[in-house]
Amino acid sequence: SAEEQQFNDLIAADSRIEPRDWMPDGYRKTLIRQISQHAHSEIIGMQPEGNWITRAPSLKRKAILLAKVQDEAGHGLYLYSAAQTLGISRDLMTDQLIAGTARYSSIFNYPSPTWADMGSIGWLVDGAAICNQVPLCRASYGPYGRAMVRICKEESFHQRQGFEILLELMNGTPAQREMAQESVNRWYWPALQMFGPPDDDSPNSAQSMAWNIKRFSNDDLRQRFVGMLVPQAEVLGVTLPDPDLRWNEERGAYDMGDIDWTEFHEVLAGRGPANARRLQRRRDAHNGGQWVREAAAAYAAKQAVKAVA
Amino acid sequence: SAEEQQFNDLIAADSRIEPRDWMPDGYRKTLIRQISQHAHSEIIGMQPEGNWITRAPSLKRKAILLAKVQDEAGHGLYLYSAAQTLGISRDLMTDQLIAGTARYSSIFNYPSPTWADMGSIGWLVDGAAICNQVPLCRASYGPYGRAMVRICKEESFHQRQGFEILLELMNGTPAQREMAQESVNRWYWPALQMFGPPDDDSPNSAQSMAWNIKRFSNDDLRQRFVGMLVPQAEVLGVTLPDPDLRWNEERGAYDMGDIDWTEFHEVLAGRGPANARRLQRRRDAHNGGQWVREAAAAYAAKQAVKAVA
Amino acid sequence: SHDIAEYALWLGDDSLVLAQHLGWWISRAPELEEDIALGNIALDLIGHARSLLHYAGAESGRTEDDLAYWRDEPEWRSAHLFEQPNGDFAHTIARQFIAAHYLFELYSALMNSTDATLAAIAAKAVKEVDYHRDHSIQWVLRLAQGTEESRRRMITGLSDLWPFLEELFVDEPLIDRLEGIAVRPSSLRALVEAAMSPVLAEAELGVPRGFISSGGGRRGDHSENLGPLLAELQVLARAHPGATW
Amino acid sequence: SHDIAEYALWLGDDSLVLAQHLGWWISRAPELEEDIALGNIALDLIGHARSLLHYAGAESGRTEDDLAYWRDEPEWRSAHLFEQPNGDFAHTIARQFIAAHYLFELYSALMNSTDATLAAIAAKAVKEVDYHRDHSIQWVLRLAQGTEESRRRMITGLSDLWPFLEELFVDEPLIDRLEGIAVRPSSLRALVEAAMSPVLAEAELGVPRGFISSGGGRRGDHSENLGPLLAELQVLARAHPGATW
Repeated sequence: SAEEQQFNDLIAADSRIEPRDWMPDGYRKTLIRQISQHAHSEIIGMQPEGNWITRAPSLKRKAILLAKVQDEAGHGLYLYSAAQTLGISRDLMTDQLIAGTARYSSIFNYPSPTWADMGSIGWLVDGAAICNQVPLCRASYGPYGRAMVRICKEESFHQRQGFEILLELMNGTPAQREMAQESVNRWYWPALQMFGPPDDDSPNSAQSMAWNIKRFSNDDLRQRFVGMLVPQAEVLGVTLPDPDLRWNEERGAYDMGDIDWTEFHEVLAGRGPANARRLQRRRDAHNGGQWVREAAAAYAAKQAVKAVA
Repeated sequence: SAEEQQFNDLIAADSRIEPRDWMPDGYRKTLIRQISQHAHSEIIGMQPEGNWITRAPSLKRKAILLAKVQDEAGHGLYLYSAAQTLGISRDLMTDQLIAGTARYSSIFNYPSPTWADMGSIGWLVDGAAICNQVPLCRASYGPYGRAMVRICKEESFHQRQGFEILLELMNGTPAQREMAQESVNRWYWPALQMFGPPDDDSPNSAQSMAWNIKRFSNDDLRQRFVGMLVPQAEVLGVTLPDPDLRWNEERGAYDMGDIDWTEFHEVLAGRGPANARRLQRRRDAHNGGQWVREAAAAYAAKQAVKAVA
Repeated sequence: SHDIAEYALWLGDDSLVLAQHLGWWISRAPELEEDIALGNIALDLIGHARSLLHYAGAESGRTEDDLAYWRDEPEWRSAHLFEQPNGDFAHTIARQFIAAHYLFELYSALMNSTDATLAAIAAKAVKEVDYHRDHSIQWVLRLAQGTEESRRRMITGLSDLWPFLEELFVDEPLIDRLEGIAVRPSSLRALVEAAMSPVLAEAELGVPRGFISSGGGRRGDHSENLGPLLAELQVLARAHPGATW
Repeated sequence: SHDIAEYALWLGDDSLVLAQHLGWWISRAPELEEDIALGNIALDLIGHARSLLHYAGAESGRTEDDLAYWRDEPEWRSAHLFEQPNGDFAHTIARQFIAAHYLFELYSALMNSTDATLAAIAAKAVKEVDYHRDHSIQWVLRLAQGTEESRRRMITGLSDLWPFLEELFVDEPLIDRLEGIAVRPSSLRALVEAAMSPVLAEAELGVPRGFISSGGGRRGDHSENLGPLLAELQVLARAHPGATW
């Protein structure tokens, strides 16, 4: 069709698709899935860090952490808005999240037992997110790409803050250094898993790349991430917990040990350490706030009637 | 009337009135007021001590404290039962408590900011309660007297535990000793107020004494209490915060400083430090448990139907 | 002076304790917009607390963190209102409604303090607190006139928090020693009441009657909520004496 | 031996953490009879914890209080089930239902331990845990078949707690080193399931499906609830190092 041709032309020219433009069903569905999943990740991702707001060890860190978790709520909002432009409602997305039928980044099913995790989440988890997201700023769907621009700016700020938390710890007491290393040990592999399965096991990637949603393969991004981490780890003085990690002169890249994909799939299937609690918290907040949202809606309706009268 | 004569004879003989016996309206009302007030005091009195169950500084103390607070719930139950024999329902008493129309001992409107308060509450508050309650074991109304016998046994155990807590503190570090003395300073005067206003300002006392409910005047009981405290305070090594307290050889009793009845009446009138929170907690527990009690009742009704069928 | 430092503690502790409560809501609010709004308010309050504790500590060579993490309960100066637990959303809003009205009038007056630091902190804070006040007013109206349930909860929340208003207007002896520097608490009563009154009228809410808490926070006598709050606030810092973060 | 001490910690920490949660209900239960019942259960559990921690510490010269108050989170050995928050009454009952069934089968088997101390502790505990089990069963039946609301809450509570059952049946390497002394967790699965099954059937409750928590408590990897719980549990003791109470 002419519409389809126009869509293909826009993609071929690496131009932006906007909400009013015609788009194939598959494109729309892929984007809805990806954007809502991303939004859910921001929202669920508030929890492991929210866990330390009340216990942050200095007022400065408390303020920074609070601001960061709040930014995540903001990211969730932008992304839900972007998804809404594709014709799905925020209520439906919320319902899917609470029902456990929607996905979010599996990394947030790990708990944050120590303060150092605030560093590791910033440095490793946000770091991986940035590697994933920077190319998405050029995603073919306009509202998504623009949301990502705004988000990426804040994420790189968050990553630097995470790095600083770890740096303070590594420059601190022996107990602080141990706390930092132990935390990096726990988050390193799950962070690598954030890029998704190896390329030869990633069936949807090709189509996403053809549509200019995805720009680089999972393994490429993972490689880029590790390349970024190694010098930073040296500055920090932490050891990345991969004995097989070494520079391969020939490939001009780091060789890595094998990722435990069994664990990845276990967590994805709902058998991680914190899956149940993450959704329970979200559900309780949502259901517990039902009466508040109803009140706000009823009040708004009454005000609208008054305005007319 | 013959019934009235019989009642008066029983009182004159210092015998017991039982639920099936005729009794004057005033007697019944006085007892309902006094017993339910006493029951409410046990229930509200769980709060200042419940405050430290999660933070008790040793497992032994945690167990003892838990058992004590639980005993208070038990006392509340006996006393509500005793009041019920006079024709008032537990539901009504609970409603009166929550609505703020029933009284309870004003002492429980003070907070318990330190662990030493677990000692002072036991030693001073339970101590004062015992002085009040031991004579009530001979109260003319049978169910009340019998409840008091059981309660007094446990109370004197609680008082000893409170004394032991303070003794450990006074034998402990300087910070512990300071904690103990500071706490005794806070609780001493409110404990003296537990015996009620001075005799010349206590209008209902005469009738209660005539009915063999009350056996000693407020001031007599207060004097007896202070007489008991002074040697115990010496053993503890704490100072009772009354510079005017001294032995009066002539009277064979201790002279005391003036009690601040203004504060007493302020707290009684709802202007103490914790009145609002005490009732709020009780109300929230009661209302929050409504669905549980409804479920239990519905289940019992269904089981009863099944048993018949 | 020591007196000014003490006064700065009063104000700083109020804000820090309130922020500590509000921080709990992040990831638990009734809607995402409220996660953000309550987070903003908490952030503002931490900002005020940091300025005030920094100023309070300067005289004795203590940092804001020395004061926040290493004082025991009797050394805290927060008023009981700020110590009250979050309760349900209506309780949190009722606490915000009273707190923000008080803080707005307080900082408005404190801008005229002869102490330049306090005046500067107040001038910055008053704008933020004005937003907090507006936020709470909007929710008081919504909840009071939304549904039957929300109205019931708003009435309960307001009457549960109202007893703690009185303490905010008590002139402790410290105030006499800070003439022109501190704001006299009793002077705020009429202003606070006058500002809340039209909102309560529009919301068709009566002024709650009944209990009045005698308070005592300024003298270190706190409600039972402060102890557990400090346990959580201070636990990590105290596990690592001398560490920086 | 060190291994036996470690095993005693597993059991002691489970009981202590659960008791700490249950203690919160005292003065907050739906009826006075439940204040007393939950208090009794908490008391029993503290008793078990004290015996077990006393035994665990003997080898290294540490007292029950050294272990309860001076271990940091990674040194705790509680399973995640016991760490889960009280939630509403149905959550507390669901946690009790699973915990008491597990503990009953555990202690029943542990009575046959070749370690005389563990066997003796188990023999005493099993009778008390039998009462806890009965208490939870009565409430599961009442809530599941009481009102519509209570049934809805019971179903939610059970499905929120069920993910934490699995961890209780994991055979950590320690177990291989304690043949005849410790109870093999995997051996309890069938017994626990068989005991719960008729209750769930009578209550017309299905076995919840969905999440399974991977746990890790026995290795010191805890849920996010443990940190704040320990902050409150330990705050006073840690403020006074070396003091006795």
